[in-house]
Amino acid sequence: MTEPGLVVDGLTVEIPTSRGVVRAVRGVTLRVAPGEAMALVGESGSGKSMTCRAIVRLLHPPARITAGAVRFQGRDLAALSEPEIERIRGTGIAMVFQDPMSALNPVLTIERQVAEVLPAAAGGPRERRRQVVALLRQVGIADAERRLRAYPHQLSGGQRQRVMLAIVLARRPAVLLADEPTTALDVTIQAQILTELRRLQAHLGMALVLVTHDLGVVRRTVQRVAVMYAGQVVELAPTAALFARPRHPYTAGLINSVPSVDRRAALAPIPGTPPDPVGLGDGCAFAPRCPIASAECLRGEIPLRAVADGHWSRCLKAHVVGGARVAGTAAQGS
Amino acid sequence: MTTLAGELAPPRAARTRVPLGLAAGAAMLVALLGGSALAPVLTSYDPYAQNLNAMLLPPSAAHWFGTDNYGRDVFTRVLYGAAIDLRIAVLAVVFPFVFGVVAGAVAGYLGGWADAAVMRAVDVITAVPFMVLVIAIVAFLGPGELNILVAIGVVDWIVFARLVRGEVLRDKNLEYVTALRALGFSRARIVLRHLLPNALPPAAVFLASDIVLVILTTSTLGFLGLGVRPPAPEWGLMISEGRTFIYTGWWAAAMPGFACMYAGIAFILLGDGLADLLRVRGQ
Amino acid sequence: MPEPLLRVRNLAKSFPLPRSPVDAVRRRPGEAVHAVDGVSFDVPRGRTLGLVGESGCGKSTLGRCLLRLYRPDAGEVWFDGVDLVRLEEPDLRPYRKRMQVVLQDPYSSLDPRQTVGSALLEVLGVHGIGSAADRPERVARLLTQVGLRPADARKYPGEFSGGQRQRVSIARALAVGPELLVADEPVSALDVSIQAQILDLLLELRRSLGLTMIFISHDLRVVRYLSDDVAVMYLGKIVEHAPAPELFARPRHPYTLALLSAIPEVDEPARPAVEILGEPSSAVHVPPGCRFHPRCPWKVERCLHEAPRLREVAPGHRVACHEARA
Amino acid sequence: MLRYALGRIGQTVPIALLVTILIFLLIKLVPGDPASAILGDRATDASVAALRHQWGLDRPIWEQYAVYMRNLATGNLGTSLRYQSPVADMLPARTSVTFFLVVYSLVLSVAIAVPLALVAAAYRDRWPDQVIRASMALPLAAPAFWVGILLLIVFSLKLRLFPADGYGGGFADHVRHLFLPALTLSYAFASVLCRNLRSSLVDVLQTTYVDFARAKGLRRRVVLFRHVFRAALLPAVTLIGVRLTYAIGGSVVIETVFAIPGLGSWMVDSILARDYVVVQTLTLMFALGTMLINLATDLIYPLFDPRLRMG
Repeated sequence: MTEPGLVVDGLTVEIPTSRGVVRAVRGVTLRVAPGEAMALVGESGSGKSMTCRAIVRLLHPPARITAGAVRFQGRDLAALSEPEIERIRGTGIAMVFQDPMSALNPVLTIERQVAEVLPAAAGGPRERRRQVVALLRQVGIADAERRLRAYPHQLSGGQRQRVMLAIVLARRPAVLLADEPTTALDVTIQAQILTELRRLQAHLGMALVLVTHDLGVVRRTVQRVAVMYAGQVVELAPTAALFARPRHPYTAGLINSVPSVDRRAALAPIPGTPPDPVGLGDGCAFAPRCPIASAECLRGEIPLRAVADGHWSRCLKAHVVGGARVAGTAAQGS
Repeated sequence: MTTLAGELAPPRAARTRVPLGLAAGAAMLVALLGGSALAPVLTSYDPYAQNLNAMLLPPSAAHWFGTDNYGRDVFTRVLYGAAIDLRIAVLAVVFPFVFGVVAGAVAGYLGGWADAAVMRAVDVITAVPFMVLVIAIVAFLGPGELNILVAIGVVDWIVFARLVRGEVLRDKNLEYVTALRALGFSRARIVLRHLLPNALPPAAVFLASDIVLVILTTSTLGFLGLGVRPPAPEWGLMISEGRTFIYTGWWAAAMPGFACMYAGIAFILLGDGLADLLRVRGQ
Repeated sequence: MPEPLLRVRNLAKSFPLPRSPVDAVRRRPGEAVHAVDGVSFDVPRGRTLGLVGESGCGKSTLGRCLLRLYRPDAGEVWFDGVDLVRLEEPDLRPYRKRMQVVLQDPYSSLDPRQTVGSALLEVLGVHGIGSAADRPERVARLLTQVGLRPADARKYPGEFSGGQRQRVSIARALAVGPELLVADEPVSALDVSIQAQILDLLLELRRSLGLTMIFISHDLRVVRYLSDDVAVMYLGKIVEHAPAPELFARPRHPYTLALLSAIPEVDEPARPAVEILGEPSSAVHVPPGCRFHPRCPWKVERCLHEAPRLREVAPGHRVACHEARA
Repeated sequence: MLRYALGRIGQTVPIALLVTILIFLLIKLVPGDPASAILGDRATDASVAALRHQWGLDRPIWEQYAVYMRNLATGNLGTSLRYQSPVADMLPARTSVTFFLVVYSLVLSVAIAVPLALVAAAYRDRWPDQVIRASMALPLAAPAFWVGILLLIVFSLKLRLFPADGYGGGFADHVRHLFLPALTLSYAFASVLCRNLRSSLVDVLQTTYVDFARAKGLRRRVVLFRHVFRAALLPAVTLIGVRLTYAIGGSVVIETVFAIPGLGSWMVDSILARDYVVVQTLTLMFALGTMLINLATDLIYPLFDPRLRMG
């Protein structure tokens, strides 16, 4: 019996540049169960988007997979030929992208870009048009008929994201990789799209991998989280456990960097800047910015170890990391 | 003009301090100008003296590029010709570059009537094909080096005006210009100290490729008999004179063309090298 | 109550859309984007006003009208007792020293071909601050003040990260010693950890320099962290304005409630979710009556044809909504 | 869409008027008295006076312009001194030759540039890409007329594959006669078109919507032709318009090299014969052709790019 869901095992992606080889993804290992919603969270340069692109082999040259496997439906996607991976994309694993402005082809109508994923319908073009209208309505686009002849630039950001979801819906994929689908949207539209995404996931029984940098979105959307830093998964846990008791200093630092509307707790920003991706050596990449780092953190391979049920951390001092909302100094102002 | 050097050099060649293209282009030019200046020393032949018993001799050790229908050494004339064509080319681009950059900057930043005036002029001149207009002007003014300079000057500035106007229009909306206006900087200071320095590098890179166009134009005018008067060893004129003898002495017409191409490639390489050098540090 | 540093009355600014030649011939009046449509508020000295709203609500245009980067179509902007709307460029210069701006995009808010040091020196020179001798020392101090090293003066903007560039922009704004700092989405383009560093820097500078600040953002969490008072904008108008703790504890306008419930909070929010419908209306064809009514879950007949005025429902808490409970 | 077209045509009319003024003034550049310069060695006091009166040269300049425009309007394009016949009579035949040459060179350019651009974009940064890009950069340095002569030497004289000059009778003959001139005219255009098409293909290949098209599971061929190629054509279309006007300019020289009876060679002959009236009129014809091409490109562009369709 082949393993259900999607298994990423030791995935490594490298990009040769004039300054040397950038190891954008350094041995990522993840498992996504069917129907599960998990998040890949991290800042820019953490490798979260690159990991998704590697899974469906949409890396832009010169970036390429140099190690690891992606097991899905009993096959290693990393080893498939281009025609074989093409058959997996869309029906097996689908992907949607961040920037609604550029995710749809500006010179093709909405109808064309949705219809092109539908199998040739028995009833010919009229039947296919009816199917397109049904799909657009299902993802919450009002007056779908009028939108058919429209071009992407005539739609708002929110509507364009919905069109992308309609296209995903058409192929009924087993796994959807959503690369920051709501980052470019206003917060009210973002809420609508996230609700739509959850409804779509439940409706299709689809597994969802949500890539985002917004911890709030993670908290309200997924059951499990992988925190990424400098190309590695540094913490993997159920969402509630991660926010209740982060077991990696970077995760704790991230949580303490997000201002809250309810309480004006002081922020405890992580000092310094993310590391230079060229020539990332062994040892913990976060050490230079870590308040509890010591000599042993700088050498050798630091494994991802289980620290609780389903809760993994790539930190030698995982037990030491403090509670979630660090009390911090007295709250400013009133 | 995307880069030739960039195309020749492997994409991941480490950028040496002085870009490859710049060094190669400069070396080629120095060799040509040096050869042209030292021609009297380098060859014993006189570019103008006719030698009736040496007519149309094929390329040989004695005559590297052979001789023309008047028995003159083609290689010597090509060297002397370099001075003419390069002088015209460099002189001819000075006015278009300066006037075009200023007109483009003013049109780009001020907009309104200034932009309309400049752009209408550009539209009118663009309406007539470049070569046709230059040839017509020289035709009416009469042949000669000065008239070539005038003709090219009147027509060629529109390319720089359009380029700089585009750069200024794009930069004008960038946030750093908004910030400078908030800092109370005067319009003149913003244009002269910020917008122009950002628009000049691309204009300078284009200048190199524009010189190539001017070399071709000068030699074309020479070829059509509208350029420098015979017996001057101008490349276009030499090709034109050699053309009638392509049956018996193809080299007389062919060799000056190679020299013209050599100069063109030198300037293209210079332009690419300049582009690498002027690329903003850290970008 | 001391005289507020900034008093804005009925400020309006719209951008005419180009009329097609056919419309021009038929004299049909051109359309315009009504970015700011009658806005009034005060900003007491030393306090920070948070201006929050979604894209297209006019908050950036409002900020630029205050800095007189745009000339408003109507209204008054009283800065320390002088109406800046009446002044034209040469007379505005002295006020440029007293109010400054920090903008959003770290990659285009600095001149790429000018080193950081020469950029700061140029600002000091233009405003004749200090002498040629002591200016380099002032530049070093400015850089240190924003958390950079004096040696960074020789570098070009391309050699800095996004967060560091925002620090340079802040240093450039502080160079003239302003009283009012308008920060237009200063941290939106930054990663969370860098964002926190810049927010703390702004807090620190506000306290140490006694700055009055207008903080413009679409992110209520960031606005809450920095603001003393908050004004929520929708389609060119202020719909709710109150001291921050009051607004976040007892929000009254349906749009504010919707914004608060839509924010993905790290901690579980204790507020009822208010779902709003559809997409923001266009700022060109502004809906009649209350401009929020097409998306408002509480709308009644009156909302369709009578625009609500900002009225005080609690001390310092003003709301523009017929249905908002006192 | 109609509004957009009307707008564009509306903009072209004033430009056309300004062009006629520019070209009208050109003849004033002639040093000395234009009438005697035009009549040249045939000038006698009587004929000079007659010509001055015919053109109203003694009247104020704007009246002269009015005369000039009235002549244009009535189809009186002046008479060629060399052939002693109205310019208008010789125009149609000559124009069709130049038109044939320019279109022929456009076809060759596209035929050369498009496949090379596809290969260069497909093998981005690998050796085929570099060879194509380098070889496409070289021709820009070579003067067109010289390349024409080289082709003439090699393919006509040495290999006898193509006739050395003339236009020939009948379509097939035209194609054979004009192959070398069209090739000469097209290589510079092909190199610029190839480089621009390659870079726009490379840009489009990296856009999010191509990623999404592939993520939908579309076959590579469908992605390439329906999504990539169509979007990449946009910048190339505007380029075709701009480069066509350069090609027209080039025809002046190429027709002279290959002795082709088109507008270009006629213009050069008229210049050398100081037949100023013809030179002036031909310059106007070239300008007219260019403006029509620019207008056509502007009108075609929205067909490719719907974003412009709202006018």
